[in-house]
Amino acid sequence: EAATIGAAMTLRDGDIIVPQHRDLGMHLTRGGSPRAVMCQWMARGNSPTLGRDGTLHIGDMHHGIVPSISMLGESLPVACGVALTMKMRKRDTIVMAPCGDGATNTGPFHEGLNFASVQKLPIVFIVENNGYAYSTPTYKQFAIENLSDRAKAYGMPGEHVDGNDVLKVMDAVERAVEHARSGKGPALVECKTFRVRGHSEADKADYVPPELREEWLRKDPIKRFEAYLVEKGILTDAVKAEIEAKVKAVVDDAVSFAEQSPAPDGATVADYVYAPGGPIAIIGEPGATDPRYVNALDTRTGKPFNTVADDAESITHFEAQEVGKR
Amino acid sequence: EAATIGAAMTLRDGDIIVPQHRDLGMHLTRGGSPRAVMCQWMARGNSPTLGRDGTLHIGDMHHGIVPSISMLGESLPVACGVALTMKMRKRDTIVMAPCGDGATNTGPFHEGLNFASVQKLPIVFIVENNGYAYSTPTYKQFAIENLSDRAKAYGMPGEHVDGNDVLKVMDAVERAVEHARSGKGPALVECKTFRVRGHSEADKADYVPPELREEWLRKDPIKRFEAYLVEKGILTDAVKAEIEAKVKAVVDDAVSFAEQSPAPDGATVADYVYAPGGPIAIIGEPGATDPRYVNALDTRTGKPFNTVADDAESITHFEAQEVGKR
Amino acid sequence: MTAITYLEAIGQAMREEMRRDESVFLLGEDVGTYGGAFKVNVGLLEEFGAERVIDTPMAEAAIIGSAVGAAIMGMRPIAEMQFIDFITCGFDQIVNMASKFYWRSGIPAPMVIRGPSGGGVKGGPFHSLSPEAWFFHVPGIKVVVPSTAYDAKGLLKAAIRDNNPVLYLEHKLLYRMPELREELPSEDYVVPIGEAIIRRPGEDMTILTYGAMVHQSLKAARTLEEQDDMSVEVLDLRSLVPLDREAITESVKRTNKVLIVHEDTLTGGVGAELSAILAEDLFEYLDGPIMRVAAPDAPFPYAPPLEEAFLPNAGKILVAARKLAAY
Amino acid sequence: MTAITYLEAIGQAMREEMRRDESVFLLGEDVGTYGGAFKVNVGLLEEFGAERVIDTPMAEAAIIGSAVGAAIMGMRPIAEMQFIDFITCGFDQIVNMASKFYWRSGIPAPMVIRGPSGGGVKGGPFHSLSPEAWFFHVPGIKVVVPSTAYDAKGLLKAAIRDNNPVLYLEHKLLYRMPELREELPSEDYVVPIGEAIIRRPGEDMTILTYGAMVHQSLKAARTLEEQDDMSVEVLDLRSLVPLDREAITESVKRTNKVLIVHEDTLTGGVGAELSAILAEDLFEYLDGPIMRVAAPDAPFPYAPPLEEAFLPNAGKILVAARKLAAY
Ligand SMILES: Cc1ncc(C[n+]2csc(CCOP(=O)(O)OP(=O)(O)O)c2C)c(N)n1
Ligand SMILES: Cc1ncc(C[n+]2csc(CCOP(=O)(O)OP(=O)(O)O)c2C)c(N)n1
Ligand SMILES: [Mg+2]
Ligand SMILES: [Mg+2]
Repeated sequence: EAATIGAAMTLRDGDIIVPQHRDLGMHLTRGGSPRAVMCQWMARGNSPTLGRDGTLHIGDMHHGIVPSISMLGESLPVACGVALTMKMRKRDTIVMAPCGDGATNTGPFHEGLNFASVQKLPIVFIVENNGYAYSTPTYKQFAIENLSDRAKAYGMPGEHVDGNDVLKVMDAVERAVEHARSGKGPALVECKTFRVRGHSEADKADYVPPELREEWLRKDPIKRFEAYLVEKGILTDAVKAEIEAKVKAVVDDAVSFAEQSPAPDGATVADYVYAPGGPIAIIGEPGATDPRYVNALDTRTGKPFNTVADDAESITHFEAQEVGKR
Repeated sequence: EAATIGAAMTLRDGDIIVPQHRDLGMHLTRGGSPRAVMCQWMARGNSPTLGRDGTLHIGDMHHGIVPSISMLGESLPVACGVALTMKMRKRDTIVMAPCGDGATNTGPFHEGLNFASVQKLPIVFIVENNGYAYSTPTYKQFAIENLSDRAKAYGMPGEHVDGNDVLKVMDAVERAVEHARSGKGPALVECKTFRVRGHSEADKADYVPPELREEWLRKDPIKRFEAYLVEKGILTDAVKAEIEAKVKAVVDDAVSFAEQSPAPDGATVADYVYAPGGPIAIIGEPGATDPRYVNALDTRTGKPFNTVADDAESITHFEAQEVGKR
Repeated sequence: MTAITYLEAIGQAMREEMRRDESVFLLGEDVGTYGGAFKVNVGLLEEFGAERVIDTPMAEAAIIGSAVGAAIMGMRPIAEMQFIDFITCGFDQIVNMASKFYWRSGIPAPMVIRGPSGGGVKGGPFHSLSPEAWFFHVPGIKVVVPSTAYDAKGLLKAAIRDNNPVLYLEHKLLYRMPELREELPSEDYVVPIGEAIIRRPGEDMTILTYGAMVHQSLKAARTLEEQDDMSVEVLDLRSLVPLDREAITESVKRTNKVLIVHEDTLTGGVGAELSAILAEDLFEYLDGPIMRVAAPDAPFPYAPPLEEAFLPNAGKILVAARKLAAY
Repeated sequence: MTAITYLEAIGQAMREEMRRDESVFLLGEDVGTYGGAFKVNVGLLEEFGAERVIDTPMAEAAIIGSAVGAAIMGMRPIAEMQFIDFITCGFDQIVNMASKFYWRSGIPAPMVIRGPSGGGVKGGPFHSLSPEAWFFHVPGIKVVVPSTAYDAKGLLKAAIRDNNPVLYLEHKLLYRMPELREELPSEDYVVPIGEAIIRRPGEDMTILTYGAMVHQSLKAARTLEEQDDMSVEVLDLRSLVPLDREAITESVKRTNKVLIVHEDTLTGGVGAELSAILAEDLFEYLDGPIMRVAAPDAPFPYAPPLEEAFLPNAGKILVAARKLAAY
């Protein structure tokens, strides 16, 4: 959590994230809608994928979130294309593209980072090294100590940081963001963390040595940040209770909203395979949401994209900002 | 020439090469048949590919040459599989896998080198950095000075060397070979050279700055080695004339042999798509060439594989050894 | 001896082949310690060690490419795709490296690429693939699709012993299906690649199918017998490359009506070729149009109502069969 | 105004679209300084600069993936494969990323993937690919195949303006063919994707074909008229996805005999689907088997006698057409 949220906290409006399957925190920090997430998980007809997919592969370009696919690593070249567009349009915005330790071993990781570096693209690559790719420990995945060293193969700055310390993460990622935003090209930050639970709900993760898990549980990023806030006198029991109440409210709202949402209609199974014709807006330019553009609204539904929190749930947005200020 | 031949000179019987499109020298140094090469280029029915291919994509496993394909980079994972077999069979042989500067930007390069390193495979990767990938100069391909630095991303030793100095190449590659043979895993050597002619015969290479070409022409590896041999008193005019005569004889023999060889029979166009059934030998084990094995002979023809020089042309073999001794 | 599942049959085949032949080994993501995403390989690491049961990095081109390299050395690697969907990440190694190797060099590449394919388990767009059509169109690779525990074991053994690249498509929906539990012969056996089998003899119509759809077709055939007293023959192709043309021809010459059923999407699917073969070779024997039941031309959807609408099933087969019968 | 080649028509289409719409750009290996392996892009770098004509490293997944990323931002990238054969190295980006993007997110991915395809120029096994069948089977991507200079320009413009991923297959054998030189309209035009065209009207038989085989089919049709006084209709599909079913149906209903011709290998090729569609929808209209002329099921060979034997041509079409006519 510290890694993905800490990294996201460093971004501005106009920046775009290309989150992967572990980046729920990044989604929410950037304004992702808890209702959309719940509808997606429950495969409702009103989910961002209209029930076509059931995982965190959601997002929309107007709100700076690129929906990913299951093939890990493949999102990195896509992030390059997004950043290439920013570069062509002379923007000062950047792209943040996280991936796991496992994904750093894929061909597209290499092709993407190299292309980004040659083209001096404004991208910050975040490597969330959580010790495992599914059941595979890092020593079976690569023969180096720090994945941040992979940046050297592309001539981009790379550093690694304690991924369970949200402040350290923000600090390191801010340097990378600064580098990317100033036109110097991409930068990479490896956040060292750990997957304390199974890869998926089905996975008991009995391949993880208990003492190793214990050790990392002690480094729990949330507890640590909480302790810090308490020590600094920012987080009082009252504030904590308030926050927890808010979060609970948000989650409850999302769950009940999703539960009340309809399942998709089987009759639409062959629909939405091809996009309709018409003018396309360049995302982020003035007037890009003018309905005359085919990509202004979700043309599958004729409604606005619904991956980002609206007023009804804006509490999370506020939430994120709160945390942000501290 | 210095890079590919110098590298090949460091190998022993049982070692296997995975040459690419620039490695004619490596083929010949390892005993590749000039006649086979000529028949291949002229697409004769008796060429190693039976006229199926017309490029240097030839070889056979019994003689330690893996035929490659046009998709550059893809041979590197294949080299891993060859080395993996050597490791499983507890051999002290190694694989030598060259590739160009362009190929280092492909996904398979990354996946292959990383896998080789994790598995501690006995492979020496040779990067022939000749300044260009077709018309694309290195600065449009990657943002680093030395491709040898890419070894760091995999935790394998990497060094770079003047690729136009055959002795320096042999020296550096010998270290890498030593490393790989001793079970310490793969190593990489970048040979810096230059493609003084076009990418292919069709390419005038007018995109290369004349002065750059001039500069490299002055570094001609053959002239330099020749000068060295002369200085050392090894290469007298007599010896040189003798060698040139031999080489000419070999080439003339190959050309006329190929010219007299028949074109493939169009009626066989749908043949050889699937291998017949039967026992398969593990290449390099005693008795592996026993005809009862499906891979002992070229089952397409029922004859031995013909990619390596036979007595009729063994002169080249001898040639290579000659050079080798010096 | 107890009845085992389709999944256990696959594991058995690998274990027995690895015992029989030291050149056989397994590599892929999480195949060892974890035993594979569906635990197909449980016990193999313990019995054969990390040298022959290799946990690889997440890198399909490296997995398939290494398998090719070992295969041309005379080994018999089994490359596992964690889900067959990820085969698209190693596509070039299959179509340009493995499939053309023997043809261009005379060097055989005996290897198996296998992994969980197919839908019906809420896998969504990236974990439900039926990839056969792409490779059906690639000369040089064989493609087999077992529909029973007996075939799962017999075809995998045949694939491992074959001297060519073989794509072995196991259907994840069948992995633990109780109805598919079977007592398998205690002695060694293979199911020869290239032989279809009549799962249910019939006179009035032939259903050409394979994989999980064999069971849906049989279900439909039973209903047609009971309710329409029609006698429908169900031919399980088992092997798509090579195709058992004799078996197909023999059956269609008898029944004169053909319904083709597959789970993969319709356009450009394997069914198209089956239909084309019949429309060219058996034109005189056809008493009706050649009909196809397949998934619609869309990506594979996740939500149950969509997956239900997407996948062919006995009900949809029934409708098509009745239409064809009425012709 | 002068008659231009098929190759020049492609270059013109890109130039005009890049002038018309600043969101259009080109990326690929050696596309700029060198102008592409066949010099298709000559002059584009000079006119539009290195930001819109991007020489990339040798990395197909990066090229196609970057195109996807730019496309979802609202740009209209043209990703060039130096030879279409290398598309296999970026396969996953096409089938899982580009093709499913709109379907799963509502975000269009307007992009073109193009490159030299096809054989007949001694390209050998890795520089002669006809890749259409794989993508024909992938919902979400369109596939077009121009056979004339007019269509080369009009279809590329339509592809660039389309809001979906479009695979544009240019045939390298046609690039500089003198017979294909054509004077093109000076005003802007497109050839709408999804419309087939009758290249030669006829009554006795329909030849369904596309790409370079259109010209071989026309040649055969002329011979059949002269020597057999048969009137053969040649329908150039031009667009494989979407397919112009009306045009196909209309023609076959008139001629009642169908010969399908393509350069790609037979089994699982596009021709199989065409045949299957007819065998299902137009069964009553068929007066003979549906025949196919295509390459044999083998990799593409290099040596001239083999390439000659491998590729379909007017002679082979003639033999099949006569057989069908005699039916
Ligand atoms: C290209 C590809 N191959 C295989 C998989 C199957 N798979 C899903 S998650 C996973 C492990 C990913 O590890 P990592 O990148 O470290 O991410 P983490 O889950 O640890 O956050 C694998 C192998 C995949 N998603 N994509
Ligand atoms: C995967 C792949 N993409 C594109 C090509 C087309 N191509 C042939 S050679 C070449 C340049 C190769 O450069 P490099 O690797 O440096 O080798 P060199 O020719 O310079 O020795 C390219 C792009 C290819 N062969 N393989
Ligand atoms: Mg991980
Ligand atoms: Mg080079």
